[in-house]
Amino acid sequence: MKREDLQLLQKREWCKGCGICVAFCPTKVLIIDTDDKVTIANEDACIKCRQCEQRCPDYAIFLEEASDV
Amino acid sequence: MKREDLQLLQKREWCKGCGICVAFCPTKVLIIDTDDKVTIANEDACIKCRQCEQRCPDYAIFLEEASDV
Amino acid sequence: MSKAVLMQGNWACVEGALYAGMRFYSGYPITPSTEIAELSAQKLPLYGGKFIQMEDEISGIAAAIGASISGTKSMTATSGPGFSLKQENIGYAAMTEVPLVIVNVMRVGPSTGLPTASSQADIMQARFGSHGDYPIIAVSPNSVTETFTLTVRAFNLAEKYRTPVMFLTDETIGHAREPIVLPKPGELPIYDRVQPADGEEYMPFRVEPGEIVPRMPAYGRGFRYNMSGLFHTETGFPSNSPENAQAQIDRMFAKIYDNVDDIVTYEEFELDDAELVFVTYGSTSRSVIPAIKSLRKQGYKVGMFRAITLWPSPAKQIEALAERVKHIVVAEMNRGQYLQEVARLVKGKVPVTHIGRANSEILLPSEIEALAKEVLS
Amino acid sequence: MSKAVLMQGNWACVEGALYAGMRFYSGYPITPSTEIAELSAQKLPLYGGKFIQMEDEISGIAAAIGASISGTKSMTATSGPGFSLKQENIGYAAMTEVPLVIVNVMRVGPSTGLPTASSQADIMQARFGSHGDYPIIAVSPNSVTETFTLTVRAFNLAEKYRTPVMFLTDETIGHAREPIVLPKPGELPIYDRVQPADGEEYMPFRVEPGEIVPRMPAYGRGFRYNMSGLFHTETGFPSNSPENAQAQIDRMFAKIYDNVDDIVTYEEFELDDAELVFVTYGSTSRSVIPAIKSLRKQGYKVGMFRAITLWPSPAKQIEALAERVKHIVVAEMNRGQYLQEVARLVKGKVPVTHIGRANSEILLPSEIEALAKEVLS
Amino acid sequence: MRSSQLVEKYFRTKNLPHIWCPGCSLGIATRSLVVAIDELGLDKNKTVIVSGIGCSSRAVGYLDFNTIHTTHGRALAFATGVKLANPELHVIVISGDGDASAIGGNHLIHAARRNIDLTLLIFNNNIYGMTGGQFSPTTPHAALGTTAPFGVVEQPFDLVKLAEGAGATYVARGTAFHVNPLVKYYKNAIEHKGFSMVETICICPTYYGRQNKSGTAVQMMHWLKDSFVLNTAYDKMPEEKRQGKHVYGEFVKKDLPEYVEEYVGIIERLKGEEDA
Amino acid sequence: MRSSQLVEKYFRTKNLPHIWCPGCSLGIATRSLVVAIDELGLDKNKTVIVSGIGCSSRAVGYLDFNTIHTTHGRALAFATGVKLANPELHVIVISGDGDASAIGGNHLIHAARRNIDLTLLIFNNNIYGMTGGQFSPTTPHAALGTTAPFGVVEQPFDLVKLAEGAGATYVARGTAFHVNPLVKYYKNAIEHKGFSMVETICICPTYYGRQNKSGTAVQMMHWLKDSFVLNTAYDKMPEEKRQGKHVYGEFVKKDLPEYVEEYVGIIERLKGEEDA
Amino acid sequence: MHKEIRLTGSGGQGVILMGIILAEAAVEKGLQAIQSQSYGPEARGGASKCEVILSDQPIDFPKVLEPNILVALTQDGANKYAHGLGEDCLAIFDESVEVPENLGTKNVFSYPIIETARITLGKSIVSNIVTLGVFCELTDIYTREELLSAILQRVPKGSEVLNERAFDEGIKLVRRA
Amino acid sequence: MHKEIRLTGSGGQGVILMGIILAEAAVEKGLQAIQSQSYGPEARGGASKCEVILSDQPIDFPKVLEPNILVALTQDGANKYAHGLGEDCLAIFDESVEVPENLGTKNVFSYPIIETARITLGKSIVSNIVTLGVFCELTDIYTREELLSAILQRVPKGSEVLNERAFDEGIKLVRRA
Ligand SMILES: Cc1ncc(C[n+]2csc(CCOP(=O)(O)OP(=O)(O)O)c2C)c(N)n1
Ligand SMILES: Cc1ncc(C[n+]2csc(CCOP(=O)(O)OP(=O)(O)O)c2C)c(N)n1
Ligand code: SF4
Ligand code: SF4
Ligand code: SF4
Ligand code: SF4
Ligand code: SF4
Ligand code: SF4
Ligand SMILES: [Mg+2]
Ligand SMILES: [Mg+2]
Repeated sequence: MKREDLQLLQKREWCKGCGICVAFCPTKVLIIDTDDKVTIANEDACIKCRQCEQRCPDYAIFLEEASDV
Repeated sequence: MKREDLQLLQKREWCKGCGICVAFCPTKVLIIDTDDKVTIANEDACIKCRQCEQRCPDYAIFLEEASDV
Repeated sequence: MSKAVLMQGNWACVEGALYAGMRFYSGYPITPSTEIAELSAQKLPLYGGKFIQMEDEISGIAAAIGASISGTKSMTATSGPGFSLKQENIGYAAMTEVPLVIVNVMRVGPSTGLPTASSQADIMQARFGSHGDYPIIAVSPNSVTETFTLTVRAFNLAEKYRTPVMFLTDETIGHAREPIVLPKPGELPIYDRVQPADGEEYMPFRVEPGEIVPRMPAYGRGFRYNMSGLFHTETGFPSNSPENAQAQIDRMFAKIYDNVDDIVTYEEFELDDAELVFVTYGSTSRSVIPAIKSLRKQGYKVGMFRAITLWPSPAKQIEALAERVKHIVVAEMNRGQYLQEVARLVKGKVPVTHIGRANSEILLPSEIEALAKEVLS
Repeated sequence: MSKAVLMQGNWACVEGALYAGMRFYSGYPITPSTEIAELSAQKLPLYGGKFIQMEDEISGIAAAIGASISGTKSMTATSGPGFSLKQENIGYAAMTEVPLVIVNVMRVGPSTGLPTASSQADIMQARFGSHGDYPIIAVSPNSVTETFTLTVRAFNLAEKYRTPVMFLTDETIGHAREPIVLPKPGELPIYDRVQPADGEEYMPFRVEPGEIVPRMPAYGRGFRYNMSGLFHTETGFPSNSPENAQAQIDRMFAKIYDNVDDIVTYEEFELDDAELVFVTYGSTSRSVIPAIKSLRKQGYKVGMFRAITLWPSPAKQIEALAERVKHIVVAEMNRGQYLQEVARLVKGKVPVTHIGRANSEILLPSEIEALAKEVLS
Repeated sequence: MRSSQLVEKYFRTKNLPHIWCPGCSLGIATRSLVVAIDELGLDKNKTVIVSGIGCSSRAVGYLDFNTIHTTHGRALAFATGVKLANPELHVIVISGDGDASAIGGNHLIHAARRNIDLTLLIFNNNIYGMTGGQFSPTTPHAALGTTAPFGVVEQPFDLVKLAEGAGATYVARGTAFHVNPLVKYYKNAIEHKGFSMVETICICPTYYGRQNKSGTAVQMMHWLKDSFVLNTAYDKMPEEKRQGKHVYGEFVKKDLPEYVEEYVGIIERLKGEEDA
Repeated sequence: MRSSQLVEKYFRTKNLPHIWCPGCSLGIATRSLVVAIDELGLDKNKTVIVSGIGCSSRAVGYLDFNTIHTTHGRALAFATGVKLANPELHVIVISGDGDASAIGGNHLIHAARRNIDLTLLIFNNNIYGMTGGQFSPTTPHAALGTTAPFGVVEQPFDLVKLAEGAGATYVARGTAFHVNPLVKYYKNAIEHKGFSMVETICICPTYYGRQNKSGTAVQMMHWLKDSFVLNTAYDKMPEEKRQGKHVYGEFVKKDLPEYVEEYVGIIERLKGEEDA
Repeated sequence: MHKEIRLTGSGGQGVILMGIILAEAAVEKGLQAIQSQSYGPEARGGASKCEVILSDQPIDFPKVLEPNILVALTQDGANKYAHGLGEDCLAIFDESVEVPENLGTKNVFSYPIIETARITLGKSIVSNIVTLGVFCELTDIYTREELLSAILQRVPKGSEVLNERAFDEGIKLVRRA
Repeated sequence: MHKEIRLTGSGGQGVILMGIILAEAAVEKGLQAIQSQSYGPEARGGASKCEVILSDQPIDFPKVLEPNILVALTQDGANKYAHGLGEDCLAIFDESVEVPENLGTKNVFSYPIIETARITLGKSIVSNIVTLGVFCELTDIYTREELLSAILQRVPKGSEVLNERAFDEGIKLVRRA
């Protein structure tokens, strides 16, 4: 699967706002919003590295093929 | 304490006749008699090495200063 | 009829277990139960079954529970100190409703006690040894032959009621050798746990209509569910709901106590016109019977009620006895354990006396006879 | 009078233990008893005492027994699953007559059950959880203040009778915070084990004339003796003699059962003219008392008997009640455990009813009131 | 919003979100296991996950396999029965540091010694999380725990060395930060014939973190990132750079007869003798 | 006839002769301990010997010290309480291979980890003697035991490696044949500040010997003599000579903070703070 | 005097400490008190409950049967524990909480407690102390000094000023409304 | 027919096997039987006891109350277990054993059983089988063939000839006397 086909997705209800994905995103795509949950603030910068998905303890952010969405 | 002062002694009631002292006595001082207990057969040969005492599982043979006896 | 062979009680237990379908044994050696492990180690591989000596009694029962969960009839055996160590996981098996036979070849306690001598002093522990409220089944044989048949029955009860079953024997019976005629395959009924049908929608802790306990699939068949020692709902997942906890524990007690008539067995001896009845169980009955025979010869109206199922106790039968007889004597190899249960059931209707001890000397028929005469005079 | 301070039940237990002279604590954390370990860890070094967190509950009690043998007042605390694991060594402490306080902050079982909820369902386990026949003492407090004073008493009983004493509290009392006025040093009596005098000819398991239990020297004083969980003679060395075993176990039971009047304590409330009596203990009495107050206001003759010492049970008192009242209701947070003891003692003289459950919801005064009315109607 | 396909396939999503604290790394380790299982293509119906009691052990409730939530410390013993009774199953054990190495330490060393084909994953957060922050056998010397108010007096286990000393034939250590190697170790462990153990260094911001002033979950993850070094790299580091560093990597990989296979061999042999 | 002065001084002679079988080496190991104690000049009144259950554990009944015969496997845990409560005592634990490493394995690794000042002597006869010859965690692979009628399927522990992996600071192995080094190890172990373990390879002619056709006690002692080699010598041996050889010797000797001392340090520190 | 108080919120909000402070302040005044809490494994995230009973008489039953005062700082807490209230029950909610229907009492107050802590005071951790201010002002159980002194004995050294401010902000919330 | 038999000796003498063989031979004849033993930790060295009851009726009480036949191969065994004998009890001792006083029976036989095993047969391990020969000849419970066949089923393969010889030596001891 090509990286370009991947889309950054959220399962927002599950996010506990720990900030881990935000901290380790290499391109600063993510922020914690005022609801204490994650928000995709800068999608274009995403390099689809999946580090957010791999380290999200709550399965609240992930990447999947656009066609599957 | 000098080796010469040591005397080879038995606590014969405790001997179970296992033969360990006999087997490992370097100078073949000991034998198992018909009562299945150890007997000092050749005291003169004893070099007072204490190997019998050290390995007797039943504390039935030992060396001690003659004067203590 | 097949020929009788001389067999030790502990061996008959293993033979019975194999007959009932045991294919897994795990445990830790302890006198006087060790022969059960030793024969299991010898025999199980011949049946394609598995024996494992675990590092202690706790893991001995844990592995047996694991094997049973996966779909294999399992047993563990021990004696006093090991039985104490198994208590936590006995509670787990009760809570998760896992079929399992736990043998205790009783010896004299407390603690290391008299390890090579016989007693019946783990009776109350079998009922109350783990924390919390839980129901169990316990049976006790009085001969080598009954050790065989009752082991088969213990497995059947475990499977039918999804419950740990305690097999409470003792050094006297466990180490005695007696002739036994081994039943042929098919001669005794064998019960296997009810499994869901392939593809059935499965709810792991729901009882299907007309059934007694939730169905229990073997692993690998496609029914993936969760087991937990926490209170869980029908789904198998934990819940803190008081209503759920109440419903689940009520159901667990009901599956046993609503079926006492099926579960409870006992033996009556010379009871018809008995004025004095000995309530007893297991090996002690072998002291009581000759005493009764002798007393009867002398004209005393004495009989015996032998509980084969100790827990749940034969409450109905003992209550009925209390209406009928003039005196009850509980005879057992301890300081008065089953006595408590009997006294509770008798409710003061007739006097209840005790004869027992656990000092390594089994009760003599003459002592029992003497007590009977004293009581009756 | 000193000032009242707000204190949690589990903390009061530690404060009481320190007051009584505890200088050693070993255990393994488990909800809802963990605060006892935590406070012991904090406080003991300030008293020159030692706290150690062991690798499990088995070693938790083993280390405490070792410390006590060496001459130090010791305690361990746990809850259900840990209590099950401690059973083997509880038997050891009973057999070797080692003073020890074992706290069980009861939660809902069986198994992992409802770990954060309160119950009183380890009552029978406290009596029968280890294998073999052995006597123990068990006490149960119903308030933070009583947690303190009764812990002191538990230590005193342990020392006086050379026995493990079970301190059976529960999540309700253990986690509640209430005001308590801490007694000043000297205000409560403190009992230390009797030791042989220097140079005395010492027989480790012989009772000296006029004394209750064998003297027990601290280590290092020159009395070298052997302890064993095997049946042992007065010398401390093992023996298989049935006569010796009988004599020793008789003595161990006698030291407790001949002294029930000293050991047993209880509380009576509105008993004088009561027709219906609630027999209860520990936290459940806090549900019963308001019900009685309310019922009394409505003219019902109801009262409460609260066992503070659960084992040995206040048998004489309960038997006497059965002669006096018309109905007994056992109220407890389980499915009917103390009920068995009470029913046995009452011998059918009056009806005995039960109210209880262990599903995390404590009994409400209104439920108790309703039951009383039903029974009395 | 739906969750990821991976999660939907392997998790019991109706039990999610899980009850672990915000920033608790147990969720990361659990997901890593699922990735490993997915990449290995294990049959969910033939895979059994067994756990003890603890925050870590709660994982089984979320995983859609045959799962057993047992008693504290005993998971490996239960798992031994499952595996031996039914050798075709893949049996994986999830355990906390306390569960696996305090109360469960004996089962760990014996499963390792026996070389039985089980995979033990220890989620090591260096604390008893579930019961509220008591120190564990892996809490560092002098660190704080609720039962070590003056600092831990004991020495901690090195779980890798412990397993190795007991005879384990596959031993690795990963961290909840270094997810890719972690997944690799999980896969290698599951594929290994014999007893395998992977220690996963986790963070417990709630209890370990608060007591030891380790900062937020993010700060603790940074600590994992900065202080853990691959063993092969560590070996090449000059002494002065090793200060304060910990190692992760694969430490033991060896072949010894596997218990269940040996046992089945006996059954076959006896059958052969009988048939002969 | 009287027995030796050594025996009269340290043994409870009224309990002798002991009940061990003819040729059982437990008596040799027990005497070696007494020699070590004598040479160290320990005060009998300040010396405590704790054991579990087993043939080996019966030793305490014969030894004239403060002795505790505890429950199977738990001796180290009892001993931990004795030592910590009363640091001035010398606390020695005698345990069989089963007692120490089967049911008691967890207490072994934790006492080792904690580095508490106890001396553990494992009398390893590679069998459960007391209960009649079941295999133990140290029975060699493929050897026979009453519960291993087709040969032991498991791998055995190397107790030295186990203790080392758990963190023990003094670890040695001797044999019942090589008495002089054995006494030395016992002395070094007792003198060592911290947790020390000495494994003593013993023979059980009755159960191990008979089942495994190892011959008489004398033959088994010969086997000890011939197959055990001092580790330093072994290291210098060419590979082909190492075949079938086992090693004895001292394997670990290191310094780490000792538990009781550290704990007492905290008490002192707190007292200091209070006084200040 | 007999007051049954139920406090609910989420694990991290210090609801239990709030209960302890209320009980300690009462004991300090010579009242009887009992404080208890309930929690499950999910307490860390989920709803937590703390109960306090204050009385001038010995307190028998340790749990709240019918709260005279209810405090709910989270929706979860309100949903789970805001029931069985008496007609006159004083119910205090954080403004973020949607007051459950059929509450049983009309005596309902909502204040921006959490917001005050987070924004005005800059530390959401002091929400519980703000709540105590609200509590103090809405009830006549304690004087400001009594409750404040109990607070100051419980809060970490160095945070006294912040906590006193939080307490007073709570009082102000009521006065202002 | 009802016979209570008590066999005593030291741990290694195969006293228990002796009891098992007696019981198995009886079962083979269609009799009822029960065999039991008692042992302590000291059994390996100390006295061991094995009991067998044979009957043509079901056997209730499993232990010997009053032995009809007593065998004692060691002094220890004799001292410990040679009591409670009935008047007609057949008591068989090894010649090395000093027959205890006040035995209760006059029906006493002593033979050099152990010596026969050790010297005549060269294996002290077959003392028990020699004893069975004595037993067979002194009682009329079994024919030679019945007891021998039970023996041969129990002894290790390859030792049949030795054991048959031992058995016959036992028989001869009686006949010769
Ligand atoms: C027999 C028993 N003892 C103690 C407990 C209490 N308990 C539950 S989990 C736990 C320790 C948890 O620590 P760990 O295993 O490291 O898991 P974590 O919660 O840190 O993931 C303890 C002591 C228990 N449930 N059962
Ligand atoms: C809890 C418990 N389990 C089992 C036993 C039975 N038991 C006594 S000693 C022993 C093993 C003995 O082996 P080892 O420790 O090696 O000592 P040895 O007799 O060989 O010296 C066993 C299994 C027991 N006494 N207690
Ligand atoms: S995939 Fe990588 S770049 Fe994109 S948001 Fe996640 S961490 Fe950032
Ligand atoms: S890592 Fe997950 S839970 Fe944490 S902030 Fe990001 S999306 Fe939310
Ligand atoms: S001292 Fe040495 S030489 Fe003398 S008898 Fe003993 S072993 Fe033989
Ligand atoms: S070693 Fe001891 S017991 Fe063995 S034969 Fe020699 S003296 Fe006797
Ligand atoms: S307490 Fe620690 S380990 Fe447990 S869920 Fe919270 S952060 Fe994770
Ligand atoms: S059985 Fe083995 S270990 Fe036990 S006393 Fe006999 S020879 Fe020694
Ligand atoms: Mg942990
Ligand atoms: Mg051994």
